[in-house]
Amino acid sequence: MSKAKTLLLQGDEAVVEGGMAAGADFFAGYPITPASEIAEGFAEQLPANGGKFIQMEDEIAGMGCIVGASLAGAKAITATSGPGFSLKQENLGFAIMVEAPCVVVNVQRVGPSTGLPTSPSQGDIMQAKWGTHGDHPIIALSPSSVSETFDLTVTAFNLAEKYRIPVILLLDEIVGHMREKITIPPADELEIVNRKKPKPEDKDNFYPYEETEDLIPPMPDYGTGFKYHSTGLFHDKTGFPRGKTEDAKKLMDRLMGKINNNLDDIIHLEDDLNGDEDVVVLAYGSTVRSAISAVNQVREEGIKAGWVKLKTIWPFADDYVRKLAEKVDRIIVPELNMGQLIGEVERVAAGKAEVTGINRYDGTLITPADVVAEIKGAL
Amino acid sequence: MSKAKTLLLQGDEAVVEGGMAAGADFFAGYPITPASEIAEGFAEQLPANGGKFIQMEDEIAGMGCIVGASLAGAKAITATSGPGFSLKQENLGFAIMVEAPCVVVNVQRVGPSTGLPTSPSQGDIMQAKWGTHGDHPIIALSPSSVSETFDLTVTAFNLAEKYRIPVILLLDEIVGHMREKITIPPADELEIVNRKKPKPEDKDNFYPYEETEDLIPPMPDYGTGFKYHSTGLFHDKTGFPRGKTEDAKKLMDRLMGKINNNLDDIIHLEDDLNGDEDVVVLAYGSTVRSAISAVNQVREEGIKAGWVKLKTIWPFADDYVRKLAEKVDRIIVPELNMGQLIGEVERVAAGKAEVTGINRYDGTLITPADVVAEIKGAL
Amino acid sequence: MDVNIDKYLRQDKMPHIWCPGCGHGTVLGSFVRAFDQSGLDQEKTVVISGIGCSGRASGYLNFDTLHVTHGRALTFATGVKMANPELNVIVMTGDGDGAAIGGNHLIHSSRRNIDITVVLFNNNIYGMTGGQFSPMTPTGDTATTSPYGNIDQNFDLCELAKSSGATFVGRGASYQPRKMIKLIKEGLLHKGFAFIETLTQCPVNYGKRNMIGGARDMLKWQDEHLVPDKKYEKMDPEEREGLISTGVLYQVSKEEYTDKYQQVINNVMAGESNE
Amino acid sequence: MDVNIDKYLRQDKMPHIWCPGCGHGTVLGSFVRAFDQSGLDQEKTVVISGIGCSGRASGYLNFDTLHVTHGRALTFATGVKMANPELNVIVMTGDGDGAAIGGNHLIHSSRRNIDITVVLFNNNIYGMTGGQFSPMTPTGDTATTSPYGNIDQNFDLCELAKSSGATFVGRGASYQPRKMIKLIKEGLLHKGFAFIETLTQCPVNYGKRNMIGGARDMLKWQDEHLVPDKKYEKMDPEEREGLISTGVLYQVSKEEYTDKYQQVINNVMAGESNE
Amino acid sequence: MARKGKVKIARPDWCKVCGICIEVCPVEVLELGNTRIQVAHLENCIGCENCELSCPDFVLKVVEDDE
Amino acid sequence: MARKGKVKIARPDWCKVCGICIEVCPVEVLELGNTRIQVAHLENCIGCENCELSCPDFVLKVVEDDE
Amino acid sequence: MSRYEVRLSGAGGQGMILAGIILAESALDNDELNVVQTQSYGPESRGGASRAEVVFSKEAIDYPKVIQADLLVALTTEAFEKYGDDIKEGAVVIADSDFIDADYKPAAKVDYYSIPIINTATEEIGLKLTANMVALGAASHFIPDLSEDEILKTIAARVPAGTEEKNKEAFKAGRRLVSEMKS
Amino acid sequence: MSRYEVRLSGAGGQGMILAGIILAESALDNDELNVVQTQSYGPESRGGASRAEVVFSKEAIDYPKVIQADLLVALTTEAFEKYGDDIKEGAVVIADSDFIDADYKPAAKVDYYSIPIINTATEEIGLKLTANMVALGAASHFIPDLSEDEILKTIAARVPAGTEEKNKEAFKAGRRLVSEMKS
Ligand SMILES: Cc1ncc(C[n+]2csc(CCOP(=O)(O)OP(=O)(O)O)c2C)c(N)n1
Ligand SMILES: Cc1ncc(C[n+]2csc(CCOP(=O)(O)OP(=O)(O)O)c2C)c(N)n1
Ligand code: SF4
Ligand code: SF4
Ligand code: SF4
Ligand code: SF4
Ligand code: SF4
Ligand code: SF4
Ligand SMILES: [Mg+2]
Ligand SMILES: [Mg+2]
Repeated sequence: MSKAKTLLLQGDEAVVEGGMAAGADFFAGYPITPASEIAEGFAEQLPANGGKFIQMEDEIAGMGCIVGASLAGAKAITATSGPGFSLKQENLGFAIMVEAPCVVVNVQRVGPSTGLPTSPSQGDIMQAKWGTHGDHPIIALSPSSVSETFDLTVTAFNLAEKYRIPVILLLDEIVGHMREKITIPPADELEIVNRKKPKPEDKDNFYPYEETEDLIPPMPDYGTGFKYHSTGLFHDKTGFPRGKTEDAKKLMDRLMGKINNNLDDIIHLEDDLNGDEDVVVLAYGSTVRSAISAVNQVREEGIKAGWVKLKTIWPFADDYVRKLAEKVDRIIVPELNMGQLIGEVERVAAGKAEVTGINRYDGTLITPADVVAEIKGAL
Repeated sequence: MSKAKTLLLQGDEAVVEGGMAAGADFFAGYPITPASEIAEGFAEQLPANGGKFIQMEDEIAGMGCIVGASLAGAKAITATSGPGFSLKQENLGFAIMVEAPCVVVNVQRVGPSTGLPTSPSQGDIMQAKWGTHGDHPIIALSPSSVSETFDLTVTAFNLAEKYRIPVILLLDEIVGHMREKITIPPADELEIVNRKKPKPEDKDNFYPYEETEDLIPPMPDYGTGFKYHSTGLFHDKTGFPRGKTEDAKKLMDRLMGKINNNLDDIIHLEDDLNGDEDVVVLAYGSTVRSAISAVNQVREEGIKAGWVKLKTIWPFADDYVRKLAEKVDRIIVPELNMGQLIGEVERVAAGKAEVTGINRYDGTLITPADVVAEIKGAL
Repeated sequence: MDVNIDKYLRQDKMPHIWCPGCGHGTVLGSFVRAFDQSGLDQEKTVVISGIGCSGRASGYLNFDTLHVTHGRALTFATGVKMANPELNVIVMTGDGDGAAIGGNHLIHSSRRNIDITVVLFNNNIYGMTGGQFSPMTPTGDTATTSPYGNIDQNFDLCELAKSSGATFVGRGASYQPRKMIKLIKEGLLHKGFAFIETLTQCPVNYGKRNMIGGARDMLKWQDEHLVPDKKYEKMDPEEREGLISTGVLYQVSKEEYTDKYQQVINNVMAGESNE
Repeated sequence: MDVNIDKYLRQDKMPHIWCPGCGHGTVLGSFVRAFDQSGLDQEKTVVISGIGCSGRASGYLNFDTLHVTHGRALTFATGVKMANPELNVIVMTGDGDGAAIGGNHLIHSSRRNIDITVVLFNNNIYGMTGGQFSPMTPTGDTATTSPYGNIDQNFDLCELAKSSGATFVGRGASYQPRKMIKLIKEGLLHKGFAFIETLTQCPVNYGKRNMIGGARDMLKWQDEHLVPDKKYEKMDPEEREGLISTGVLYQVSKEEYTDKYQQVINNVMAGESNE
Repeated sequence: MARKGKVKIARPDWCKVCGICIEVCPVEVLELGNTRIQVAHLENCIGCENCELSCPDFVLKVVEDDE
Repeated sequence: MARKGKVKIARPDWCKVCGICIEVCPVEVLELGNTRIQVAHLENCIGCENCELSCPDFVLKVVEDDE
Repeated sequence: MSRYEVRLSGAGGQGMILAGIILAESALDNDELNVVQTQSYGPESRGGASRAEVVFSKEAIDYPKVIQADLLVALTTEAFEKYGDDIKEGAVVIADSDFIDADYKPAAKVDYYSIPIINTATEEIGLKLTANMVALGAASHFIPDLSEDEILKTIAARVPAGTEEKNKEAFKAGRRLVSEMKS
Repeated sequence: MSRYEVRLSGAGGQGMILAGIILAESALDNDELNVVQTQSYGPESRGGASRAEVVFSKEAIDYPKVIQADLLVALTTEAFEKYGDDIKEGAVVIADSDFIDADYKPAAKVDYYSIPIINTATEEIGLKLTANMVALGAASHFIPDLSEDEILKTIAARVPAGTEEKNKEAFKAGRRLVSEMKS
């Protein structure tokens, strides 16, 4: 894998390629449309590279399994769609608590419930942040093309390892199933991050959940002699619950802080703005493609429009959007749902820019024409 | 039960009393602190009144079971706390899809994960809306006292039956476990709503998911000869999937519409405002109590303050809060979490009023003094 | 056969979506014939199914029908039965739906001996999602998620149900529709938890991938491997190797769950009024 | 006993939080003694537990330990074992944790025959949450959620594990610590899925409510009801009524899951390099 | 269980030409057409109902001779 | 499995006075105090270790006479 | 009386929560008096410090917990240390004389009663489990607007059948311990 | 070429998605040409109408689906009815002459080819399953910037081992069907 190779791949397959490139050596999961191809790809590729694949009895088990593997030292990933993502929520919260790096892919189909299993949606955007009970940090990324899927899968692993947190990769069915040409860079051109591990000599004075300066405690593999404890209960630096109020606050502040102190590193977005925009289309996932197309179209007609592509959905790009709202008149948020991330945009815009949505929730796509119409609609 | 009776009850026990008063005849669930008393209460009271209690193998099963019971004609309820609430999410979405009236109680403890099982929290507020995948309507209520718990349990059943939707009752551990005097009104003084049923003669021309004028199709009990189909897939009025785009949109619009067309009936809140407030404390659940206490205190000092108590959390009181924001300088949102519902307040306030939070997420309460300090802090 | 199966089928939903040669249709046919013979009241019957090709069965059946989440049919069924014990409650599930994600509900429903009849369509594969291996895929077979051969052992579901407390356990096969009809009928009439595994062929996602071939070949395979339960019982372990027994494998009579609960209600209510 | 059990206990976490007379401590003691005798490497051992009083066990044990969500210990354990088959992986669970909410993982882990040793603390009740009935609460007993007597049948967990594919199945009891030590030791040394049910008393939430009494009375009860497996096997069904057998109930040798997977890896990688 | 009667293609449109009926027929009666099953040798039919009970698609029915 | 030795209250602080050790002791050695177990008749002890292995709280230990 | 705050504390299993419930329930038929009872305990519902709180008021009770206790009862040193300082100036503090060091120097000026609660239960009543009722008896002295009879009636209704007399006896003994000191 | 949109439609199981994939993959080594392939199908992945879409462009392809087809292939009436109108003016439409009524009146002015696709596969090639390759061959005529050789190479790589020749033959037969009509 030391030479670039060009392939025609589906987004789901690009997750597999990205995972393998990032050093994934463990997959556990349960099949579900439209994410099954990810499991199938790993089932084939992992053992061929000395890694492990296991199909579990359900999604709950798949999530538990990758957290166990992660603690044992693996770079672990699972993939599912809405119904399975709902089932994973409890163990996802556990992973956040014990700070187990891992990647959870959700190839979104139309919900709620069984919904439209083979149609695209961006309906689980808010669930990615709020699906598990209690406050908690989360990182969620969403690609808009097959090669971005590869890239963001690598990024997902890197962020997971760096910040000791599960990272959610939100594809939509379109990105998951569409085929595009993708050039996979040679292994040595990729930046791969691995979790920080404690030194063997630190064994005697080791606190697995210590408040280190960067708030991210080093993480030993099981079986390397650290003999430490992890729990879903609130705990202090030793990993054990003491039942003290201060511990709870300290833990939550650290868990949030390790993410919030590094927003620049975590929030990835792209934009095409000239600085004089009247209207900006802010989109993510496959919808970005129509946004770009529409903006290019209206610009030719002299309309001052621009686009923003969010690659990181959570944490939300508060600062960026706040500044954007101060500069432009209107922000359009096209979404394949009834209006989810638009709530965040409205919150942050705080009345400084008008915010309108374009929404489809019937399994069909938002077209460039839809976006053009909305751009022109209020001019 | 034809005379009022006064008791000293816990909030959890008031759920049982409220449920029995509302006509609940089925409970299925799985024990969990701090909600187990609800199961225990129903285990005792239901068979004594000809109803049924069943302890299932887990929370997923508990949720499935009450939906089945509901479709068979029962007024069904389940109760859990954070970890169990996470597990129920998939079947909760199903209940929304097949429009099965039922009540889901979540006595919130501190999360994420196992967290602090015996300490109070309001950490599952956003999860109540976004926990299951896909867009969907939901109703969530949250009481601040034991007698309000009784009342809102009755309301929860009534709304569930009226709108054919699962209603979530969000207690916090304080409300769930605190004991207060409560006077239970005589049965004939309570307004009890029962689901609309089709007439036997409608059998031949029956569409179980018809778009009736009120958007709420009548619901037959199983075994009464209607022989109809329900599914978690998108479906048309016949209950069957046709795989058509129009059907998906129509279904979603109806599901949302039946709630959004009736916000006045669904949104319950109380306030104490003189109309000249500089600052208003907007709270829900046990936190309301400190808000009231604090407002009373500062008013004595001549500060123009008021309070709002949300009893309905979802759908959020957009209109009310929007108007409020136009009138006051500042809205304070105290929450036993890291700031959840405040996001909605900010979104709706849209910069028209300053919005600040008071947040505790360590299992301790927000005191009146905390609220007083925040009120005075920015004067 | 002298039955009006049309009565039990939703004609307007036919032909069904199952692939050519899929055994699920044969099981469905056996079910409606068995139901007719059982004499049970169609209007007092609820059929509940999970997600999968097999899960589509409920949609074709002219009863009150419920097509629920993957693996959870038994939980909904338990609610229906508890809420109204007069109803006949039938669960249709797959080997993935019922034995993978739904395994826990299977053993607990068995344990409770609640009066539900389960028809599990065992095609040894996840059909609907395109051929991933299931807990019933034989060791060594290939599936989309076991490209190098499945290393999992598979369950003996009938044993599992029995050891969990089911009071009626049987196995049928699409190659033996007559026997299957009789079996399902007995299961329907059994008071208590009745578990019926039916062997059915998925030519598309199992047979072809595993060199057994198409539907006809898969039926031949059944012909070569099925043994009546009576005969099976008399064989020694070596002889049994690779063979599968069909028929009623186990039946005992034990008090049923909703009956027991009614007893509790009666006692408590009597007790109360005595106070 | 000539073992330094201190080495395996986190001294600073003691005394443990279990109630006076709780049998969980005796099981924990038997485990550490068994572990010592097994000769396994403490540093290469991971203990994983779920939620419940029994789930607290991992916190007292001086290994890599993981205290997970309710009922899911086996799923995490499977991940640990798969990721690093060199580790000894032990699951500590309760009758609620392991047999109610966690029942599916128990049967599927058994089915896979993955090399994990399960110690299930069966106190016939949900201890930690205050005494709701569990799938192991005998029919008729009262619990906070069965105030009028439990109508559920209970599982024979050893049968369940066996019929799901476990290759080592045994039952121990807090009244027989010596036997339990031996049993756990054998389970630890068994290659494959080892399921060990241990009978332990919960005087607070089970014994007192069901008129058995306190810890001492509950041990007397065990004394009256336990029978060695060898003896039990020779009894006829009527004699067995009400009695419980302890000891190694079942053991066979079958290829283990992670070994099989390693074989797949070896084959595939060899195949690849041959290309 | 056979009774007096012969096979009839009761619902030709539902046939998916899987050939199962042919497989289970003890005599030579049925043949596969391009889009549906065909009765080639009705005279051979002994009315055993194997095909009716095995057809996954409810296509075949054994009917009284005089039906 | 008994060996030369007698019971010792190795960790008196951990005792929860549950009485299990008394239940399993074949002879009369131990007695319950108010907050912890007490050795009342050490002379009776045969060093059988029943109490050590049964005590849920790791309180007791049979030690060599000369320890 | 605008607000009277009582905190009963001890180790898990000592029954202080039941004492709190009984105290609160005693106000049930007292139409003038509002009451809110809360508690806190660890996950294990045994061991560790546990406390019950009861707030009385003739007005509506908003904040449900004790802000600064008017009356604190402590049965263990741990409980005493945890809650001993969180009291009003002039509060009543009742501590078990046998289990809590006598050299306690409260931060605020308090009315301090060191009495043998547990020993009274064990020796005088002969049932250690009634220590909570001894404590309740002692506390009852100080609670405004609540009569001894109201409490005794509630005790009879709430304690396990068969133990009513013992518990009432314990209550009276506790009450006596204080009256003797006061007199 | 700014954007050339192809839609291949038929019943589930007729292999039109594979045809789409092959078409898209044929552009893999063509550095000038971007390509995006999508599909849609029902939950059962068989029966019903199914379609594959391939968009080619020398520029970046934003919107991934066909907006208005430049080229439509339809094997069944159902597919034809569903997609027949959603085409550009002057688009190429290829329909199976044996399965689709000839009296089709397209809304826009189209270049209409009614050819015996399935029958060619069954009769000429002797393998019904190769109808998708016949269709692809016919379609290949019209796609700018993509050579017959590139497609043939991809067919060989993508179809099941052992069937390469039959499939290539089918492709060529399809291509011939059109050339014959054009000439
Ligand atoms: C929670 C959840 N997980 C996964 C799926 C995807 N899924 C649908 S059907 C199925 C398997 C069906 O297999 P089986 O039960 O054997 O039925 P068959 O199709 O073989 O008849 C799966 C995994 C789902 N719909 N929901
Ligand atoms: C998802 C979830 N459901 C329920 C609970 C509550 N809960 C904690 S422990 C427990 C039962 C424990 O019983 P068992 O496993 O028998 O352990 P024991 O306490 O008896 O040792 C329950 C229901 C939980 N923590 N998480
Ligand atoms: S995929 Fe298999 S199980 Fe599903 S319908 Fe087709 S043949 Fe039947
Ligand atoms: S509640 Fe029961 S199981 Fe839990 S520690 Fe106490 S005695 Fe043991
Ligand atoms: S079995 Fe039925 S569907 Fe199959 S070929 Fe025969 S008639 Fe047609
Ligand atoms: S009835 Fe019997 S003999 Fe006649 S066609 Fe059918 S299978 Fe053949
Ligand atoms: S068994 Fe242990 S804890 Fe119990 S009384 Fe004896 S020494 Fe104390
Ligand atoms: S060692 Fe044996 S004899 Fe000695 S005290 Fe312990 S149980 Fe009794
Ligand atoms: Mg299957
Ligand atoms: Mg237990």
